[in-house]
Amino acid sequence: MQELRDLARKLLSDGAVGVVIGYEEGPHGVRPAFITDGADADKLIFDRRCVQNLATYLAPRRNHLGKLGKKALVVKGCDARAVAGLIRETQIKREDVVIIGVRCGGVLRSDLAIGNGGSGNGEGGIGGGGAGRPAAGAVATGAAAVALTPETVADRCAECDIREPHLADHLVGELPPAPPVSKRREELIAKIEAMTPGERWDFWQQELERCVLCHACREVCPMCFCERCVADKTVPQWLESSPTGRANFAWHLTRALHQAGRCCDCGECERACPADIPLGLLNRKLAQVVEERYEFRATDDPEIPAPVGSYKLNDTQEFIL
Amino acid sequence: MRIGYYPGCSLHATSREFDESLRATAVALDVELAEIDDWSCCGATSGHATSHLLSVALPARNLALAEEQGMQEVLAPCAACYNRLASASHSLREDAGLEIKIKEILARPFANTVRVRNVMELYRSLIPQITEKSAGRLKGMKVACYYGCLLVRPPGVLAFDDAEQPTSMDEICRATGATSVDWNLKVECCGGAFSLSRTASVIRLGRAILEDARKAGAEALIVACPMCHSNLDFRQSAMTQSGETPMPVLFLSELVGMGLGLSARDMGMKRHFVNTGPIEKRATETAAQVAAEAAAKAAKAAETAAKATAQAGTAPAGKGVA
Amino acid sequence: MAETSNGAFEPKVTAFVCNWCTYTGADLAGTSRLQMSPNVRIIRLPCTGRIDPLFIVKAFERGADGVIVSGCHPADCHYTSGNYHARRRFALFLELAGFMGIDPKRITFSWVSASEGGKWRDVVNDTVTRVRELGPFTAYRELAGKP
Amino acid sequence: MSTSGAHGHATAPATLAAELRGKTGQNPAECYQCGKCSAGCPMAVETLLRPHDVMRLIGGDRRETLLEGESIWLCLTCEACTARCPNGCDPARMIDALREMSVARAPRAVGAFHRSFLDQVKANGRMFEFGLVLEYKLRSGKLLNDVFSTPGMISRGLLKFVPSPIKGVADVRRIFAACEREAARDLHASGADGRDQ
Amino acid sequence: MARIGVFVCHCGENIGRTVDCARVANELRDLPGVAHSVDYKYMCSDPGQSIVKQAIREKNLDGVIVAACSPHMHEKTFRRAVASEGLNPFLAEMANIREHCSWIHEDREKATDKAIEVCRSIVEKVKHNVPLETIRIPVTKRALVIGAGIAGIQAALDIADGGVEVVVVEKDPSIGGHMSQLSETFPTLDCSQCILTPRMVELYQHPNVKLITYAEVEEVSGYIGNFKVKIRQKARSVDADKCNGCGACAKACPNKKVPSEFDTGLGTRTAIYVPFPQAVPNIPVIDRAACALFRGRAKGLKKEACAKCREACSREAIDYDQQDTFIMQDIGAIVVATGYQLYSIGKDQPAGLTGYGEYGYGTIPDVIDGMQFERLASASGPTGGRIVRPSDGKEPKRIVFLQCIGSRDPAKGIEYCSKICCMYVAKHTMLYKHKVHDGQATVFYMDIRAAGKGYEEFTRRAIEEDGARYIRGRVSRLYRDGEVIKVQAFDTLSGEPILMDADMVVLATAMRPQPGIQLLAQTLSASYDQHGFFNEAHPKLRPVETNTAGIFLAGACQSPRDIPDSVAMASATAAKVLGMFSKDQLEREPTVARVDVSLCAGCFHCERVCPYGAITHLEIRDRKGNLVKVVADVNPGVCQGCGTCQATCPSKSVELSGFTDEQIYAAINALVL
Repeated sequence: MQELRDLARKLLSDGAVGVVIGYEEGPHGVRPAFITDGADADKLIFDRRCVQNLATYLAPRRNHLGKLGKKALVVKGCDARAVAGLIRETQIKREDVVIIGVRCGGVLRSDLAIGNGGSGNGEGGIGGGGAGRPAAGAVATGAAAVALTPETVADRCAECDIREPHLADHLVGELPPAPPVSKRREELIAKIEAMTPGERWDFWQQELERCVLCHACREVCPMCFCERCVADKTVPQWLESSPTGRANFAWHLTRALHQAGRCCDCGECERACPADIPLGLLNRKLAQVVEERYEFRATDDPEIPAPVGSYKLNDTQEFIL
Repeated sequence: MRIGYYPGCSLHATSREFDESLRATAVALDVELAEIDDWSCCGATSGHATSHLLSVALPARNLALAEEQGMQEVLAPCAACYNRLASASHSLREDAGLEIKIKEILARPFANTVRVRNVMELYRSLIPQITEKSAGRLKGMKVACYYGCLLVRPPGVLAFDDAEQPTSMDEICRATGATSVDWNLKVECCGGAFSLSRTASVIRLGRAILEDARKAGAEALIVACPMCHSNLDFRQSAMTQSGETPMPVLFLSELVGMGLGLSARDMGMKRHFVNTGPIEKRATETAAQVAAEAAAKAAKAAETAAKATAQAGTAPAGKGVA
Repeated sequence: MAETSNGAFEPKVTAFVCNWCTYTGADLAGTSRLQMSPNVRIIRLPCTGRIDPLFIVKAFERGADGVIVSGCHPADCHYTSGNYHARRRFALFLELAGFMGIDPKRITFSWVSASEGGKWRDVVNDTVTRVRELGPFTAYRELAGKP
Repeated sequence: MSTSGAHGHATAPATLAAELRGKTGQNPAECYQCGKCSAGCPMAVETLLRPHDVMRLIGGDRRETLLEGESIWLCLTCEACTARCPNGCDPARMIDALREMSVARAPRAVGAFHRSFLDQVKANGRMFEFGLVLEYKLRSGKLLNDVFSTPGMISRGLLKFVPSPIKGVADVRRIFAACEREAARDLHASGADGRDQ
Repeated sequence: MARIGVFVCHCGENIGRTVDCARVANELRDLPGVAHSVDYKYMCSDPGQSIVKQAIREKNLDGVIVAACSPHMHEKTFRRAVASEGLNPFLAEMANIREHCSWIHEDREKATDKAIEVCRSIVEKVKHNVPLETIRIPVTKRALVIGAGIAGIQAALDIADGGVEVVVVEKDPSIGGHMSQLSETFPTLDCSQCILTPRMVELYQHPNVKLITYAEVEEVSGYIGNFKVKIRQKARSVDADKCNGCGACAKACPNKKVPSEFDTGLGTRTAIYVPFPQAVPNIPVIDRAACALFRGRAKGLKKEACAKCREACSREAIDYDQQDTFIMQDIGAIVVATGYQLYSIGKDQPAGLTGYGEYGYGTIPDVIDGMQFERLASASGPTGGRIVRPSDGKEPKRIVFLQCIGSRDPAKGIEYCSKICCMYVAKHTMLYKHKVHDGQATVFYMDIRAAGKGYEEFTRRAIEEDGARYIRGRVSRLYRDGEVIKVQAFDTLSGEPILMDADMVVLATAMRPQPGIQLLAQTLSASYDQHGFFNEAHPKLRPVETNTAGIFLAGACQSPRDIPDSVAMASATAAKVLGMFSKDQLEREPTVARVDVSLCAGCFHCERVCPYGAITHLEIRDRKGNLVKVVADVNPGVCQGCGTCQATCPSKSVELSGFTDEQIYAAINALVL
């Protein structure tokens, strides 16, 4: 922690960056911090409650942060994949950001880390415990964070292969032991795959009917950087704007498809969802498909081309007559 | 270095000298051969000539045993065994249906993880040690390296060396100081499988091989296959005309052993049909000559050094020693 | 969905096809007078590369019971590589749509070249038969009314 | 599609090429008869059917010629043909598969040598050469042949006399039994006539 | 409200038999936006077209639907008719109710229902059609020909004779290519040099040709009609303006032992050299790797190790300090004529290929390839036309030719037939027989492929009159036995094994594309096949074009070609180029993509999927000139209108004219309700 604070202080005092974006303690748990003054660097923290993906502040559509000057960003491995994605898709240049990689031993499920409903609004979800999840317990604050167990660890940590972000300019912290592995998500996907089409339909309808098309999943996503989302296109209006079952289905299908091969699996969409819809399942399912068919795994190496926008002559095509 | 060992039937019977010489060189080169406990026959040509399934199942049992016994690599010195084991492992990797069937037949856990090595691969990895320990003992001895068919084919499966112009055995022979002659029939078949059933074919093929090696000036034929050996050694009298000098047929391990200075007795060479006495004698002579040359060279070097020191002592200042 | 006079279910199938291979293949089926089910409506596009999953979603929203997407065989694309990109796009779409409960049997992907009039007939007839067995896609249409 | 007549077969019997393709995963039609295989075949001067002839006859569906003749048993499996085939064919594997078919329809067709060999392995788990020689000689009736006339073999300690089965011999016998069952099933499935059985 | 006219065609009985055309016209008339709807027996006939034209005039139509046959049949016809009335042709569309309806259905009611629905869908689409204007792009009337072998020379001369400037870039010091190395050519046995040299000189002297030898194309940007090409002129170390080609420098050069590329290593040359006596231009070049001076420099010697050539040159043309220079050219069309190389049987091979260990990997000295035989047989070759063994200079009395070495051999990496080998092997046997009267030529072949004018007669002559012995079978092995080469083979026709002694073996090795061709193809954004040959736009109908507009092909860069083929292709290419240059502006279909720069977020997925490289980067700046963002832009000269960009664009900020989202959305909506 001290290493992180010292580094932030140095970057700010040297004038290398204008703002360090990291995590700090907030009234309802950990929240993003924008440190512009080296004197505030001691506010920075990093522990297993720091689930948010701060890479979302890099996308040009959040350019109001631009006036703070060059950014330094605290990233976990999963967040680094988003930074790599933004570089790959020419949203930022590598040299435009100083990346402070933290060695990560896994993070908590977001509902245990900062409560449901996202960025510290403290209201909790409006839906029930979707997808058979246990209801969130009391939000931990300070050092009293919940320990990492297979029950409390975030889903994505099971697939993590970047506990030390290779992309980082500076790496801080000791490498903690690998997190316990949760099979929750893979099991749920397998369970859904074992269902008949009708059962799957019903499963998703039950989840999606809570959607209010607030698009928080999109707003929080670092990879949703379009200036005008296709959902907001009106001529023609491919995606309807009032939250009917039909519109919800089309939106979530389209959102996940647009993320295929691009999703960094940071879990932010699911965290931000006020209706507690297990959106991570859709992203993860497509990640599995992309890995199986196109041998691509989300990576923090921006030089590795994404699977969408490229092809191989012998791509699998068993589904085509 | 420790490596799994699959001697195969021949090395326990007609080719015992291959086994013995191999073990002797292994000791000399600090390699531990861990024999697979309770190994069984690989099925050889008879297996695959009659049932593809059997020809995979029999080797698979041995690979499974090796795996159980914690081996990552298995040395199969017999070329036929090597070919069968490696081919079976390859078929199982390529054909998922076959893999399932075989696992069912074996009724024991099997992951096909063991890598099968032949004797050339082993020695090739030990060339530095062989070079050092033999110190060129066989310098000047001309040998023809005979690879035969089973060690290099099919090329897609046994890819340790070039299928048409292999060189690993030549490199190993050179490490002992011997010269490997350039000749033409190094990958022709000797008729191996027909040793008992079609002797005339074997004699025809063997004769061509011996003639070509002789024409290239070889003093001995080096082999790494028990079948090649028994054909070319045991049946040599029928292959040569009277008056021709017999051509000793040595296992590669025997040549390496000679290079390392091991005794012919320890390597079981007395069992050969073609008398190996002359080649043994030749080896002793070259070794003596090499040793004498080395001694002379050392003496000369010492002399030069002494002279240099003496000169340096008297040399005018400012001129350094070269 | 439509019903004939005797009340039997007649599926509606929308087909998105490329101009150069499948559309021409369907033309050939016509010139060869290959009889086929009249339940399919073709929308002509330059290339499978132009076909967006949104088209398929929209077709279902508007009441289609099945969808066909068809274009040039690999290596035959008039635009060299549009079909290769389409192939990845539709693999992902089909996997996801299936995961979300759309029966993959309602969607046919095929490569039909300009010379494969017979194959086009088979694609049409097989798709219509398959979708007829599945019944109308009312589940999707009913979504419209659900808040 | 042609209609199947009342007295005709519902399906035509598989061609030899198709059957071999199923067994080996190799398409015999890939052979373009360049003859490079036969050019390198060490047995080309002795055998009636050289590798390229075998490939040709497979294409011509000449089952009897191939399975009844001696040629397939005259292959040394040195695989020179396979190694040098420009078109990726595997004549050696084809010949193996033909032998297998020949064995399946008439077990006695197997060369006496191969049978002796495998019986040894089945009995003991390993091959003991003395036993093999003995059995082979008995089977082939060539008792006075050369090996015995070479007393050197014994005096040099090269022939082992007493076979002693390995511990896992039951294991090996089970493998044999399973493979034989499989072969029987194949034969049944292919509908080949079980002559000699 | 739109004013659309619907014209339903009976096509005689073809549509009318199964579709109730009158009912179709009636039902469509009631659609909002349809101002006119009629049916007629033959819409494509003159009276039929007049009905359409008249309606446009009288009903003031702003859109036209012709419900008839396939648009592939008559879309152009009706668009032309519409245009003649002053209506934009892209406001007319066809509804296919013949091939896709009346011909494939029998039930009249169902077919009519379907026809109505299909028409309705097209009506809804046309409501969103907008006028499109043909795209016109300017043309720089100057062609670039890459490679100056026979194909490049022919293409350049034909274009130049058409009155257009041509820039010819050749990577070697002289033009002429492989043809200049050949002795005599099939099927006429005329001397290659005799027919080629005049053409080389003609090219050199042509007023419309700018010849740049010893140079390579480095960069290509732009698009059809408007390429910018950067050419690297490699340093010859000789001032071409001063040199008069006297040859004194080469005479003075002390290093005379450099293997000559032109003589395929069978002869030698000096370090400063002209590749062959008839070279064009006749200007030497210093092979810096072989020159003592440059080798000295590379070792860091301060002193000049040798300067004999400079001393010998009376015109002070030698310039040891010459550097590579770059030449920029504006080019309208590019002809690729880079030719081929021969497969080498050696051990070192590019990925995917393997050599021939069974033939000794090229280590047997008297096993040579066909091009080496050409040099031996050539009167101007290293032996003055005497056919002798490279190993000992003796005349081979038994010569063996092996066909299909590398070719038709997927195991070695190439499955195609190299096309020319059967013919040149037959030629070789004849040349051999004409020079070695008591010699015997034997050819091992798989098939004799002699399709071409006079070709079959030629091979028969080799066999019947010149005594070449043809044996059908591939050779298994070649090996040395003292002075002879053993040829182990099998006569598949007589069924006999063969072990033959040969004094010399000639391998007819495969034709492969030039090394580095992939790099050039990428520079040109043209596609190539798995072997590295350039892909033609269509194997039958567009054989000399590539899929990249403005880039054409001639000769063996596209597939193995013999001389007549290469020349024919070259002339065809020239015709294409001259046709393109016959207009001042190029016209292109306006169905191209367009980016809405205000919405584009610059992720460039479109760029990744575009098959044509039509997407460029456009910098958006504010009024002060500050960079706001970089977005995608479509070059309409390059775009071919596939629309893959639009389907890929996550925000739908790019639209394909003629197939916009709005049009397709409307068409889908109208179909099923």
